Amino acid sequence: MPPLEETLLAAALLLLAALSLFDRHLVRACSWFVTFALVVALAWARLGLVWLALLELVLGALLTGAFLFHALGMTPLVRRPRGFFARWHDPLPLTWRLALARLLPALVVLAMLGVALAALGEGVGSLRPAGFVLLGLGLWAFALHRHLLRRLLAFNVIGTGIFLLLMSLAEPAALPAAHGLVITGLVVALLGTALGALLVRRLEALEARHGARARTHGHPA
Amino acid sequence: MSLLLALAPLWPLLVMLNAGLRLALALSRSGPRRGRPRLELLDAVWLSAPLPALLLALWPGELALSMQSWMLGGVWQLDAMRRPWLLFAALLWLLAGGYARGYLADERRRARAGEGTARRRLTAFALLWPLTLAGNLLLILAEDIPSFYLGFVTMTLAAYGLVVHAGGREARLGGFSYLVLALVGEGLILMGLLWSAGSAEALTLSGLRTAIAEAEQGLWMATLLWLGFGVKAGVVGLHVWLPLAHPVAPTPASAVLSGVMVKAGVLGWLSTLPLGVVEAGLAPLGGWITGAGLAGAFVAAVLGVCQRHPKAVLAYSSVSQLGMLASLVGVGLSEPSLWPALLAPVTLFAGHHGMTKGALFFGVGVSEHPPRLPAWLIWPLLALPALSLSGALASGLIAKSFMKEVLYESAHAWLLTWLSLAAVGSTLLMARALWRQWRGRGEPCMAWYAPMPLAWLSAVLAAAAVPLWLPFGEAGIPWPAPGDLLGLVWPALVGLTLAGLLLWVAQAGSGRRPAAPRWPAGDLWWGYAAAAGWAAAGLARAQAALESRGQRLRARLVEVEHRVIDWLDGLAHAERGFIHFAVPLAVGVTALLLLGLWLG
Amino acid sequence: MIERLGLSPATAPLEHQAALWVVLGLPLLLGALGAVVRPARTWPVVVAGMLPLLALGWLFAEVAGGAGRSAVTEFGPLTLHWRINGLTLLLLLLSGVIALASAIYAPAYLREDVEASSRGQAWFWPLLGLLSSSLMLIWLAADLLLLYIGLELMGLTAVGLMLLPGKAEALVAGLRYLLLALVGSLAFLLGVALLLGAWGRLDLAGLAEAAEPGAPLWVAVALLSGGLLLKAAAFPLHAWLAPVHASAWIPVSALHAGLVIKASFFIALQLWLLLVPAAALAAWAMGGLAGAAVIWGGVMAWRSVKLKEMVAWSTVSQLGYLLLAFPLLVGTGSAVADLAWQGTWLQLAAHGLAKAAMFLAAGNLILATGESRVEGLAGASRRFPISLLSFGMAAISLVGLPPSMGFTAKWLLLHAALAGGHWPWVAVLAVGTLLSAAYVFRIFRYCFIEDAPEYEFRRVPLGMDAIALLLALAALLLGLAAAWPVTLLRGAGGEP
Amino acid sequence: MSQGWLPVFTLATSLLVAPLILLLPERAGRARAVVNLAAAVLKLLLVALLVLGFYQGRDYTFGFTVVEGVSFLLQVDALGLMFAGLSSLLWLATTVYAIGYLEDSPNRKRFFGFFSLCVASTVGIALAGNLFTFLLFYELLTLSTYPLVVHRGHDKALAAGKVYLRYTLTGGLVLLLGVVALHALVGDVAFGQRERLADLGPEAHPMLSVLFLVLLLGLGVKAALVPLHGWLPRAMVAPAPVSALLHAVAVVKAGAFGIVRLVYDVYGISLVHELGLLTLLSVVATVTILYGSVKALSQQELKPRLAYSTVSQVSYIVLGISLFGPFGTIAGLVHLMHQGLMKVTLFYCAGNYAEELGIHRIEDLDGAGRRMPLTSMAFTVGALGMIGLPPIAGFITKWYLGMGAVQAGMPWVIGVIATSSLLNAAYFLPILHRLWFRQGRGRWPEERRLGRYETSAWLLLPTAATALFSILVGLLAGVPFSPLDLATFMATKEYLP
Repeated sequence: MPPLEETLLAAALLLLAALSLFDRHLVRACSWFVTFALVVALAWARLGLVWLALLELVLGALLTGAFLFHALGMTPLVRRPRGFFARWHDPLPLTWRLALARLLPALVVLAMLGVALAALGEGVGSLRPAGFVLLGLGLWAFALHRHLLRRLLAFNVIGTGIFLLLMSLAEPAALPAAHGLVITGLVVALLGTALGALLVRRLEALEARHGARARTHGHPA
Repeated sequence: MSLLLALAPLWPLLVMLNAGLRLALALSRSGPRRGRPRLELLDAVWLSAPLPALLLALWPGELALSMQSWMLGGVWQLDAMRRPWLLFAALLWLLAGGYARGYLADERRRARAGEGTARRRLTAFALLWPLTLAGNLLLILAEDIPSFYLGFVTMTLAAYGLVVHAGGREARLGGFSYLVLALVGEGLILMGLLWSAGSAEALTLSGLRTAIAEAEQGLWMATLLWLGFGVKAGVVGLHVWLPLAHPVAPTPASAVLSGVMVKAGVLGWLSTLPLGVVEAGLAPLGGWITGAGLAGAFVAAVLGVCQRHPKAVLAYSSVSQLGMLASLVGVGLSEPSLWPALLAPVTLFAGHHGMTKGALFFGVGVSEHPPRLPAWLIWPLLALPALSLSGALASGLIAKSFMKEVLYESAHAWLLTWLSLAAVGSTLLMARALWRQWRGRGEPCMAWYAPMPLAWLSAVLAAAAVPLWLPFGEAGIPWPAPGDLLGLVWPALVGLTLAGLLLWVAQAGSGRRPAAPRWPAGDLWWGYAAAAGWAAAGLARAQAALESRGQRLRARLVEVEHRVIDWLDGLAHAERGFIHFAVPLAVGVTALLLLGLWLG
Repeated sequence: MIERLGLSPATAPLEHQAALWVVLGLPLLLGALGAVVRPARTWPVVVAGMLPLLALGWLFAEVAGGAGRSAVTEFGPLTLHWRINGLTLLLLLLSGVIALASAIYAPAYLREDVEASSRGQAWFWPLLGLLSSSLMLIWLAADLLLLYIGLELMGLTAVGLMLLPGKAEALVAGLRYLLLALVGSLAFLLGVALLLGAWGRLDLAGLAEAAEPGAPLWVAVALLSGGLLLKAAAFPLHAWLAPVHASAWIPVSALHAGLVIKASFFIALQLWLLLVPAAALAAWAMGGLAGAAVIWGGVMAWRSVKLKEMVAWSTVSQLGYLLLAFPLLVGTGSAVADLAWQGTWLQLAAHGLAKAAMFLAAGNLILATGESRVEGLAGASRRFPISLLSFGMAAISLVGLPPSMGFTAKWLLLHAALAGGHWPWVAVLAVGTLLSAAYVFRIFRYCFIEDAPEYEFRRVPLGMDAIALLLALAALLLGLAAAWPVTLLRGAGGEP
Repeated sequence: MSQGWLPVFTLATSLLVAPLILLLPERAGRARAVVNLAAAVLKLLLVALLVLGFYQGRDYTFGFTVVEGVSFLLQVDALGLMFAGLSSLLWLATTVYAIGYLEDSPNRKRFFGFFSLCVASTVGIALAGNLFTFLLFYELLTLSTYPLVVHRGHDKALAAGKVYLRYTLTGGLVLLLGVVALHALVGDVAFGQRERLADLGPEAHPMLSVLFLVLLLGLGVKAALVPLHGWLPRAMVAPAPVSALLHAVAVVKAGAFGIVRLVYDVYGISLVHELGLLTLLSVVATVTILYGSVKALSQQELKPRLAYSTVSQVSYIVLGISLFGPFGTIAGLVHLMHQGLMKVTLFYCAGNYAEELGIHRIEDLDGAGRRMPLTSMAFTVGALGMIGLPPIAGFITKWYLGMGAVQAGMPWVIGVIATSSLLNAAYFLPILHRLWFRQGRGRWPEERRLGRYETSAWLLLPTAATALFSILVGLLAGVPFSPLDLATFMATKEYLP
């Protein structure tokens, strides 16, 4: 039975992730995400992975958050989102049927992963279930949303879930390798988010210039 | 002296080349637009075309020439069997050449005057005449099969140009019938030659004969060859081109056609059929040949009497005479032991018929444009070959008595009766021909020493004297015993009487339609033509049906193709699905692979 | 297979690791230099571009004669594994050549293409250097961490390069690409995590020995493959490819279609051969995907309206040929595998060269006619014979007609399929050939139209034509000279 | 080994000329002509050198390994030499012809470039020493002829090109499958190593039969065996020299040559006989011969009629092969050469009529013989040769076919030959009649007169030369080194047990 503190931390993580993924208000969702990243950093620190925590803090929380808000067109001065993110909601209506249908891929991946994890044996702590659920949540959100920013958020959440899983799976001997993987993953996540954010801004500028509101609406996929 | 042997068939070729070159030179000198060259094409060189062959035929001793590199290995030779054929062929060609010079005098004049059509015709004649001759000579001299076939084909095809010389519908019809049947014949010959030569890998005619005699299907090979050469030799049923082609061809061409070229068919039989070989087992075929020959002799006589054009009558007479000749060949097949004795009369008969028929054809032209000679001299001279042909006089009489002599003692004596009956028909035909000539006679218009009458006179004399100069065998001239004369002459007498009766009936009934029914020349041809037309129409219909079905099929295929392409274009929309469901698809692929890994 | 991949524990260590670092670092350095200098002329690029090839030559010399080399880099507690063998060298050389061709092509292209923005041009060179380096990294890497780093680096730089034109369509397509690439890397990471969790190591050689069949392995391999297939644009995960190419710059397209996709394929195939060498059924499933890719890609290429679209779709189709390597190599007898092994890498090289050449030639045609649609090519045969010739020679290799390298590769694959009695793959190869002929000759059909109206067209600099021509020639002539790459494949440590 | 380079040089003369021509500017017509002719003459000389060396017993083998188990192999044998000789001879003639024919027409650079490539492929096919090499050049031939077929660039040409590619590429693919399968079965087999297949034993016979059929199917497309002939009549839209080359030496003949190789050098005639496939082959050939002739009869234009005639004539080669025995073999081999000479003559003539008089339809040929006597004479020679009349080349073929038929115990083939000859006569003789015995309908366009003679000397010379050759190879068939001599040599020394 994991200690209470850890359970609490895991629960907070999940809650924050869910909020950042499913909050209908985009700015709020981004804020939830920054909080989420902070908690993740906390979790790393608690596990004694100080470097990782620091990186998570800088890359995951600060920079990613900055890029997310940049994508929204918000600066410390301008507090309201601009451009075509002015509409804060996902352009696709969220219906239950759709949500259920999109749940399926997430469930499939979770099932596969569950099978593998079951074969690998019990891990210690709540790191693994937390990562597992985060992964599921993120996947679901990713499948559910067409919205670019939300997908980026989902991507980050999935990534975090995988990091948690990874660290939980790694034996002490494999820790350096796991570290390496996670650090790379963090950098990739940041760069991905950054690219996405820059792209969004660029698209917005283009559309503003050409007056063409066509095609994109921020949900290219 | 084999050079002479090579020169004989090559000289006419050289003559032709010479004419062609001179023509080309003249053309290039004069240029295409400035007038036409005035050129004498039928000059002395041209006339000399058959001379080397004549010389060769008179050359004493046997000659042979073998050429390794000539086609599949050439062997040309002159032996006792070939000599008479070469001799009378060359002689007739020579005379016909001279005759042609006179016959075409009008065209030559017009050509010199620059008339295009005449020039065209004359050129064709001047070039094709030696070519035909070359083929004819080659086929006589050749011992290897390819050369023989080459000669035969060259003669056949080149003669087409002679037949259609006049132009116009009639000539085209004559030429067409000639060519179609000739090609059928070539096809049959080719089949027979290939089959029989292939069965023993023979390359020479003697090898071929042995091959047929020995081959299991020898009968079929021989039948093919008989029918193939039979086209030329006027076997009944295949004879239809003769009465169509002869009247339209220029008279000298008709003369060589009927006098020499049809004999090529007979020579073909003699060269390819294993005559005189006992073990050949071709007796049934011999019977057929005899039967067909006799049938031809009679049918042609009946049909020929109904013709109006003297040349058509003469053509039918050729069919009739060739039928008689064929019946003798048939006897040679069915009773091989008789053949050695029979060869000489057959040769004599062929030579006699060739020369006589040549003279008769010349006579047709002469009667139209008689020389300034008294009629009492001209008409008996015209009648002489006719009587000879009916076996009453001169060479005909001798040939007939010779036959009688050979056949009399044999099991085929019955044939003599039939031949005599056929001779009655021949006489009637001759009478008819003379009568038609008389009715179409013209005014005297040329000197007796002009080329035409001169050639005619020589031909009549030569024809009458064939047994004297033709080296047909070692036996010497079989003069008929005086006691047998009546037995030999009666068919002619009966024929003359019949002719007189008919004439009388016709005269009595003058004013009404002539009593004799009119048969179109070419008789069966019209039946063939109708059948062929019907078959062609059917084929065309079938092909059109096939074509339209093919077209429909193709159209449907094209339509299907279009539909498929449209469908494929429509598929591009499915691509949006791949875009939308990229992530679920990725998950699906992963799951699929996991499943595969799990199960395998 | 371990030996073929150069991962045998018996491999001798590399003497001078510096060669490795030079090969990896030089493109990066040159890229940075390019960002500063921004070459506008061709010859400096040619000169500078030779340097990485020289470095490669050094590496060749290091490896020469031996049966491959391995290297280990200690990085604190972290151990990184490298390997160099014939296959690696072949791929290194291929990527060196194609990258060089793209680089040489670029200055003239950027000058000619009026729409190329200058900001984009500044980014081009460093990204190009980064991409080359990451490709080299992937070929050389012998553990999953390095592979992950290389893969991510490559993926992100590729996205960056694709986005350079800065046009709306490019951005939209690029965004899609980015997202899918990120998804792919997540799947890859998850798979790696599982492997790490199960066996506690990431070096390929060790994993190959340690891995036992079982749920963790299977799930890990499935996830890894799923992610890699997504990045490799394998059917049905190919949807991002054609739009991304449609608006990308020509040299970038050439590089991307020629190499980037292949890197993912390379990693996937390597992992299968090491981890699940006997999974015939799954490999057959992969073969099914391959067949579908060949057909779908072929059909779409045939029906595509624009020239570049057609070339891009043909990539999807051709990747199907490569995917046939799975059923032919995994779980088959050694005779079949031997043939398929050669065939696969030859096909990879052939397609790399030919596709790059084709993109460059197509770019020349598009630049010259100013028309991106296929119809715009009417009468091109008379006006742009050289471009068309390059296009044609590349096409010959793509269709797999002799004497091209594509033909030799197809021959080997066919031989393998026939020798193993794998009739479906024979059919796939046959259908693929016909389809590729259909889409390629459709282009020519337009080019040979004589009575086309005379459009305005402009001359393309000779250099651009020459590069396309050289690449196409290489693809064409290496078909007969295939003995050389094959020797390389088996010689330097490739011998089973 | 140094001698091994001679076939490579032979190949290279035209292979390297192609890029050279493509590099020359379009306007440099004279330079192009010089290069072309020089290469053609050089190639002819090299082939002559090869022939000489071959008869002195030299071994000209050039080869290298492409990948393990697959090698590129050029080797010189009698059959290959004959085909190489034919193609280099006709290349020279056709080059001369094409220079005249395409004077002042656009895209000559492209035309001559691919033309050279096409000949290179043909020579490659001739000198190929194994199936891989053969296939290589076989496909290269497809590629290099496509631009020639669509040369005119109008809709009809492009459509024809499409059909052509559909047929030939599919055929090539089938051939590829067959060749690879054969490799999978026995590995790399050089031509002439017949025992390799024969040694497989009877249990491999079903597989071998299937493979034979697959290979035949692949080769049959180019050889225009019915029902795979559909591309041939449509490819007639190409310019006359192309049609001539396509029909006489290049494409169609490559298919027929491939079948010869397949039967004699890969399987060995004995094995094919043992497998019972010769009868099938002869039936296919018969159907093709008769079908082609009947179709030719219903064509009203000159070139399509000649095209269907090709369909028919090329199958004589196949028919000859299918007759087990020396004569059949000789017939098949010798017709490779003969058909080339005669058909090329006919196509030259058709081109001359089209170019000089603007005649495409047969009914317009009335009286053309007077306007163009030499061309018409050449045409006559070709046509009579096709019918199979002596002393022209075609007769030799027919003769040996007939002998072979009897020898193989299939006398019915003689009937086929005779029927085909009659059909040939039926569609050729009317043309000859029109040429020579009909009066022209009015004046010919005088202003089209291209040269001092009846037409340009460039056009006339090759026509006359090939016609002369057609006669000579028939008339002097018994001369050493004649096609017949070569074929006999091959049949008796190499191919028959």
